Amino acid sequence: MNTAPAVAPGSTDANLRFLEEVSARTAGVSRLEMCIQCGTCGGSCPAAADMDHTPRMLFAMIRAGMRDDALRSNTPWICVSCYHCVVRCPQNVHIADVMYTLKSMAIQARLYRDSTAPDFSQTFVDMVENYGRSFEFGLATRHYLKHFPLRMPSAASMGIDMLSKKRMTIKPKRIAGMDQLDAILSRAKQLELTS
Amino acid sequence: MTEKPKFAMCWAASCGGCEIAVLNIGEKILDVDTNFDVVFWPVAMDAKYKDVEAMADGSITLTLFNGSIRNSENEEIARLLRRKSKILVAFGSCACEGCIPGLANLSPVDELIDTAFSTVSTDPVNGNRPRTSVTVPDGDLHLPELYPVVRPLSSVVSVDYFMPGCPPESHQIAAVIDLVIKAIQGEAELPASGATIGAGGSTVCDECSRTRAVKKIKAFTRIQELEEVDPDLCLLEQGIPCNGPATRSGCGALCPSAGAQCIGCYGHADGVIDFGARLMTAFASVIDSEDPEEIDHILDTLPDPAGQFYRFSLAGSLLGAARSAWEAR
Amino acid sequence: MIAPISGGAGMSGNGGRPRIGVYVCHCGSNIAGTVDVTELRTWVERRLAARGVVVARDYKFMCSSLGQDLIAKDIAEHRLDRVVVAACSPHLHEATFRTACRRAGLNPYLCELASIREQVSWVHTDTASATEKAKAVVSGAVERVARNAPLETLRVPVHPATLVVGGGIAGIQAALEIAEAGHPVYLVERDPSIGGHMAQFDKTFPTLDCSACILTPRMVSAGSHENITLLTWSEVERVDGYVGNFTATIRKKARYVDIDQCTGCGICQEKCPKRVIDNVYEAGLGYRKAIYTPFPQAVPKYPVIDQPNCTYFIKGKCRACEKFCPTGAISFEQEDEFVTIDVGNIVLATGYDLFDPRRVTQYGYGRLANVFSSLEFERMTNSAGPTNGEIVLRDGRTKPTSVGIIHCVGSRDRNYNNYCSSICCMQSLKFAHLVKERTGATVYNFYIDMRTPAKAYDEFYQRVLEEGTLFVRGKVAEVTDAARGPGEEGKLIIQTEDTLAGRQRRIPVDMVVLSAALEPRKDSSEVAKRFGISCSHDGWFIEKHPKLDPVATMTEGVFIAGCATGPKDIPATVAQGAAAAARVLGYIQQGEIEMEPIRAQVIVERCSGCRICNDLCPFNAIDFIADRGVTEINPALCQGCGTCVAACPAGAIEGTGFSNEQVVAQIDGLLLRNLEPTAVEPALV
Amino acid sequence: MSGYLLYPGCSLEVGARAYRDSIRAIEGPLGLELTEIEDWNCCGATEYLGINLIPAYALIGRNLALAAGQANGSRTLVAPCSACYLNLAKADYYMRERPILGERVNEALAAGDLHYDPGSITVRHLLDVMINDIGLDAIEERVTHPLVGLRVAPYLGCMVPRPDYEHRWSDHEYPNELDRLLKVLGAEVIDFPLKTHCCGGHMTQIGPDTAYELIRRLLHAADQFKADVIATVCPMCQLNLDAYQGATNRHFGTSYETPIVFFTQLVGLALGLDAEAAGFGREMVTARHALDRIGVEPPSPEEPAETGRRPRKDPKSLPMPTMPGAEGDDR
Amino acid sequence: MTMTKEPKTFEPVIVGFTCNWCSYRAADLAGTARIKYPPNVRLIRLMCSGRLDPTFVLRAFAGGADGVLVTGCHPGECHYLEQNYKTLRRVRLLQRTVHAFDIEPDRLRLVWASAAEGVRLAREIEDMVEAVRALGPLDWGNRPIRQEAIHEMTGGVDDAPVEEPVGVGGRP
Repeated sequence: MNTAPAVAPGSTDANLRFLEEVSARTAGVSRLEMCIQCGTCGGSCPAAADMDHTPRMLFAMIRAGMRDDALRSNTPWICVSCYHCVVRCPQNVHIADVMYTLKSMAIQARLYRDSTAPDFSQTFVDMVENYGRSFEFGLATRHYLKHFPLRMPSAASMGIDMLSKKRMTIKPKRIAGMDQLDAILSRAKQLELTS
Repeated sequence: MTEKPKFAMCWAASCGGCEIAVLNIGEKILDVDTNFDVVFWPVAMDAKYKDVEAMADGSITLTLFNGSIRNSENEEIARLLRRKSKILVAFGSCACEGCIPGLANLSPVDELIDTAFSTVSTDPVNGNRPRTSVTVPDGDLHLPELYPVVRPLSSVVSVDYFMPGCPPESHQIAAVIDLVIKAIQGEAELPASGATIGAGGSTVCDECSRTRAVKKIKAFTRIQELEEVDPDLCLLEQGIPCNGPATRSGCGALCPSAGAQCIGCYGHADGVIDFGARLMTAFASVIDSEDPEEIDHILDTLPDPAGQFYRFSLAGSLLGAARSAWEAR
Repeated sequence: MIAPISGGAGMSGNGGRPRIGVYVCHCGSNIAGTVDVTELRTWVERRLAARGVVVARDYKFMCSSLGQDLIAKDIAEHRLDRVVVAACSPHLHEATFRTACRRAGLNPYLCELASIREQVSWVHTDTASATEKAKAVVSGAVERVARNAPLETLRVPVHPATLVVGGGIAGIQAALEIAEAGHPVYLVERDPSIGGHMAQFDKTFPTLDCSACILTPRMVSAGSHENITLLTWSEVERVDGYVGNFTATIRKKARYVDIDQCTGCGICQEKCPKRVIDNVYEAGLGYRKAIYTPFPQAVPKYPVIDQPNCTYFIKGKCRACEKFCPTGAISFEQEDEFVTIDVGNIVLATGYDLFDPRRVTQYGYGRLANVFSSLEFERMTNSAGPTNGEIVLRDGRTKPTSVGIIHCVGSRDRNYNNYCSSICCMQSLKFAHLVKERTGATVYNFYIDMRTPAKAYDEFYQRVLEEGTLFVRGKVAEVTDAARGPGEEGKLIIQTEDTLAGRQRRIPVDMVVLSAALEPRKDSSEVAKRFGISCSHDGWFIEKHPKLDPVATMTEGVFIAGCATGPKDIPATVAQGAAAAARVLGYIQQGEIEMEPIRAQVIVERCSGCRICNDLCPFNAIDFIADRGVTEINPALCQGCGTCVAACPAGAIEGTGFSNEQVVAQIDGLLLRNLEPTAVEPALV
Repeated sequence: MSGYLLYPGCSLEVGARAYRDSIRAIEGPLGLELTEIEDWNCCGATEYLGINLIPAYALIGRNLALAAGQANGSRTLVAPCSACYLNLAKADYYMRERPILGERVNEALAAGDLHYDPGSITVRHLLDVMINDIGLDAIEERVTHPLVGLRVAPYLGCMVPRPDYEHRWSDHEYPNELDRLLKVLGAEVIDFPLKTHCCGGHMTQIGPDTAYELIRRLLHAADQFKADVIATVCPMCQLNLDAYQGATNRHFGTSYETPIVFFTQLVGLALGLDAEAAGFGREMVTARHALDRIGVEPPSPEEPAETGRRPRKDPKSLPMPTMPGAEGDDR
Repeated sequence: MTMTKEPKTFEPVIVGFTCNWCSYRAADLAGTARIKYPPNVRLIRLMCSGRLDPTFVLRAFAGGADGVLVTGCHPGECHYLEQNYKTLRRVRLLQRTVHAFDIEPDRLRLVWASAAEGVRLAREIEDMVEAVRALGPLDWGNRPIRQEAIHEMTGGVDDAPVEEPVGVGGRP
């Protein structure tokens, strides 16, 4: 984590710009600027052990305008969306949604380091955009083949077990209104959330 | 015998009710005749404007002027009579504050003309518009010009006394005439110029016999929509928008005692600048809610605030007329 | 008073106009730097002469003695009957200039301030526009002052007795100060004994002296003082009247003990068979009987019967206390009593409630046995408490080997209370010290920020550091008994981010103490309404001025002290008790109280008795006189807000100091309608 | 019959058929009428939000718009899947909290001739409906085969009680709704300390080691309390704890064997359905032993349910803080 | 600016009514904190927003104001306990009434500002000035208003000889 901040240190307004950008691109009112660095989020997080920065540190970095470091962090990808931090945060910061924002920004900026998570999300989204429904079988196989080839055997046996219990199907189900959904999504992709 | 003081009465934009009210004073009308020399009173006798023009300035002792100023003729005669009269009385609600004709001030004059001349109910003449002059074989004919807004008498000439009411109560008229006669004979003092005469100093509630308690209102209701109206209880407390609290006393609370809400024809009380303002604040005060949304719901039950608060006083109010009316020039 | 422009005090010459002097202050460069004061002055001369301005001056510092003399001189030389000073905010110097006018023989209320500093020069930059606005502001003030009426300040006598509500240390302090000065005090306390929260503590920080040892003497002298009437187990039901002349109705709850007979021997408490969890004094950590005095040093010493829990009242038999009482003091027939008292002033010292830590479910209070609230812990450490001062787990015997103390529980948290409870840091440090001292256990303090700003507080923090307490900077995320592995079995695990180490930690301990927030009393808003004062949105009583008048309220004669106004430590609380007493004594000394003559009054002949205004006054100053069918306003109750003035449909209520004429004229002045019609500058409209 | 709109969500189609089947099976007996939204699409789970905001919300928005358009007299949309429940509720809430988001989403929906007015649909979870609309008393009346002797760990996971935009749940950390329902079914409900902790979510896919640890914590705690079965309200939780229990055991060398079932399956059994009708048999970790237990004769009703905590009778012990309404506060 | 002969852009004139205890103090605070806001607003101090007589508002409009800003303590924080609720009701009713006179309700605003909210007040003023600027002039000022009103308004500019005021700058 020694990359220089995205902007010269001290140029406050530039630092703020990153904070503002993250806020603006977060659904709802992020309240990110209200963070008092108390650590409730980092303390609550069930997966904190595997994060390179606790959410709290991440927010400090965002304030400091350390754009690249923040977007390169694996924290948002490890967030399991359990919302413990969200309901406990004494400042009501929309932490989980900020994580989503950081993910999408990291993808745009191609700054994530491990592609497993982004790929999974992307694969999932592809399925949805193709069929309008998620498709576990396709998703699992495609994803595991690419990222956990070694775990394939155990995954496969589990998959077979699932299939036998009719908890997985090998052919996806497509919704009728696919064209409509297409139209909506492609229009949506042209839209930006501005404050 | 010495020359009697001269009396004049004239109507401008008004319904004529005031004239009837004067005649309603009964045999008191004879006192007018005995004590005054009636020089001008279009309703009662034949007289021409030029006769009045011929009189010396200030030669008319008492002029009762009713009606508001709606057109150029109204203004012309108002100025003429002002010049010729010692005491000019704005007689009745129209002259005092515009009255019902004043409600026209909520619409631009063109709309009024359209309504009058080009709706199905009327036969279109001359391209639907009355013109101020038209040439006929034997010369030009003239019509007075219609003004964009109705104005009370006092906005074109200075007025000595105001006598409110639509129309003024006959007993009040009688009293005023008595007073003037006494004053002429030096037996009484006339009130200070600009005063309101022939009315009380408080408001209608003062003369209203209905019982009143602390008011808390959740909704206003039109009287005709009520199952039954309590005959003894204050109408406002029953949710009926009664203008009594803000309306000058003098009528003897005629309407409330007849079971109808006061509509405010006697205008505002002494020291009040805008009648509607007093009613608004009064109604707002008795609304029983502190929640913006609920307040709005309650106010929705007053569908026509301007009509409610300014039925008689619109032309004489601070705003005088709607913006669209003012700008229609 | 309606002051027609030609009326007012001793007006002469100038064509029936008033004779107004206008004084433009430069305030050094504060005003002159932005407003062209010369242009302003000459404009006033030129354009406002017709409005009665006979003198206009500008001067460097109007508030200086020279500036004030200038006004005085003009009042004499130019026979001024009105003065306008265009300077700073009236809240700053209105008094100054009005006094100057009084000295010069002009009624002070004929002097107006036009704020061209706070509202013009300091908030605008462009000289041209600022100067134009200043002209309008002065013009408004000139029109207003022309209609000002000479007013006399109101005076009401002060009843020498004082009502103090709340028998905690703040109330005791206030009561003693006033009583010592030789004036009667009624001290009303809701509980059976005075003493309040302080009586529950063992040690007080940072000096660690014994709470009981310093409090008990005060309680005793309050209980025995000839000038103090103690009304415990009592509550104020209603309050009427106004500053100097309040009447309070007080409910004395039935004690079921005849205090004339009772000697406070305590036999009844020994004999009573009913054991009850004491949720008040023992904070739920200990037991008492159904007939009890909260604690041995209680003042007064008489017990009360806890009616809902008394076997006799429930089952209709028992009467053990009655049987054993040597003086026959028990009387089950007793009923609530009402007493009415007259007082001149009131001090509200109603204290605080402790935040209920159950609300922070992730800390497990109430679910996990060995999680304790701060008040429970105070009782536990108290040598007179349920464990005789021993620090043990909920089983009542095991000493903890490790204790976690959590700060800011329910404070600095928008999910509960947004504010800092200001005592928790010190309290928690005290706890840490006591645990170390008495058990030698490992102690962790979990904090967001350490706030130890008062005298000898930070030194105490240093001391606790030296004692080896481990400080972890992080707001604790959760306390759980769900062990993840052998190391955690049977422990309480405190999970938090150590924000300074930048990693999540799980720290197993035996005992957790929650430093709970201080909250307003549950009923604070009703109490506020009863005494006619206001509460902030979170429920603390609002001071008249948070800095300059911290113990007064907007209601004259009602004062507030201690935690009722916000979280406080003992020194601050005592100081406020004393301060409130000083304010009360000031009033009593004066014998009568001066009040701003800004009041509403009814012009009876115009009042129609419509009763529109009757429900508008929160101070009950408006009375309907049924037999005369008119409404009247009690000038002493009236606080001068003017709501009824604005509401009267007949225009029959006038507001002295802020009459319709004054305000309307000021509006016209601001809009420059007062200039000769020809002179109305077109750009304006 | 009280009618609701139903958003089943993708998992109920396949992965969580047990959930769907049991819901459909108890629907009638409980007097519920769940009308499925026609041609609903995936809610995006926790994935789409991290890719592209507006499309993610538009995706959810389509479902809300369809629901609003589908008039069956009900404006209440029931979602049995936690992620779906949260996404639908969240979209509806944020479209209100941040109007600009609402505008954007509707701009997108317009491309499909759809529109959604935030607030016009009420999104609720099945459990909430069962507790607050049907009511525990009504359910109790219908219990024919009480689950006496079955020790159940009530497990809600994260996304039902949190963030809880509309404050529908008794608590974010320790909600008592599921406990109260299961008690009514006659089961022994353990005070499960991790009842709202995380099952690992999508980490089983993208960071299995992280996920295994979270799964282990839950299984460990359930084991500590000797739970016969964990009752869940969420397909994802069920899948992770059930399908990855083996992997977790392999990863840590543990040997947990706790069946993971949907709470509706237990309701089914209590209402007298046979195991298959209640959707049993699809779980990876068999529930046979658990089922056997209910087969046996029930103990006398007086005997209080053993909650797995040591009773404190010691006279020297200090009283616990009284928990208002902790005991039997059935609304 | 408001009174220069040919204004470049339209500069609205707004009359503001403030409560002595909070909003007026907020204005003072804005001053002491040197927070800048447009000079279009001219403030009048009342003891309480409850003193606001609808007449004042109508008079301001009739007298040439393009907008009227009414400010008071936040609900529940009124120094006279609850009077600001009465203001709320009056203003709501006024907005409806003036609408019938073609005055846009947004020309009459009610804003809560505590004594601590200098910045907030300044921003509210800024916001309203812009809103009213966008609405354009109201232009009631030079419309004939009834004689006695004008008489009362100007206190009757009489023909009595005007005493030439003494004007001295600097030191006396």
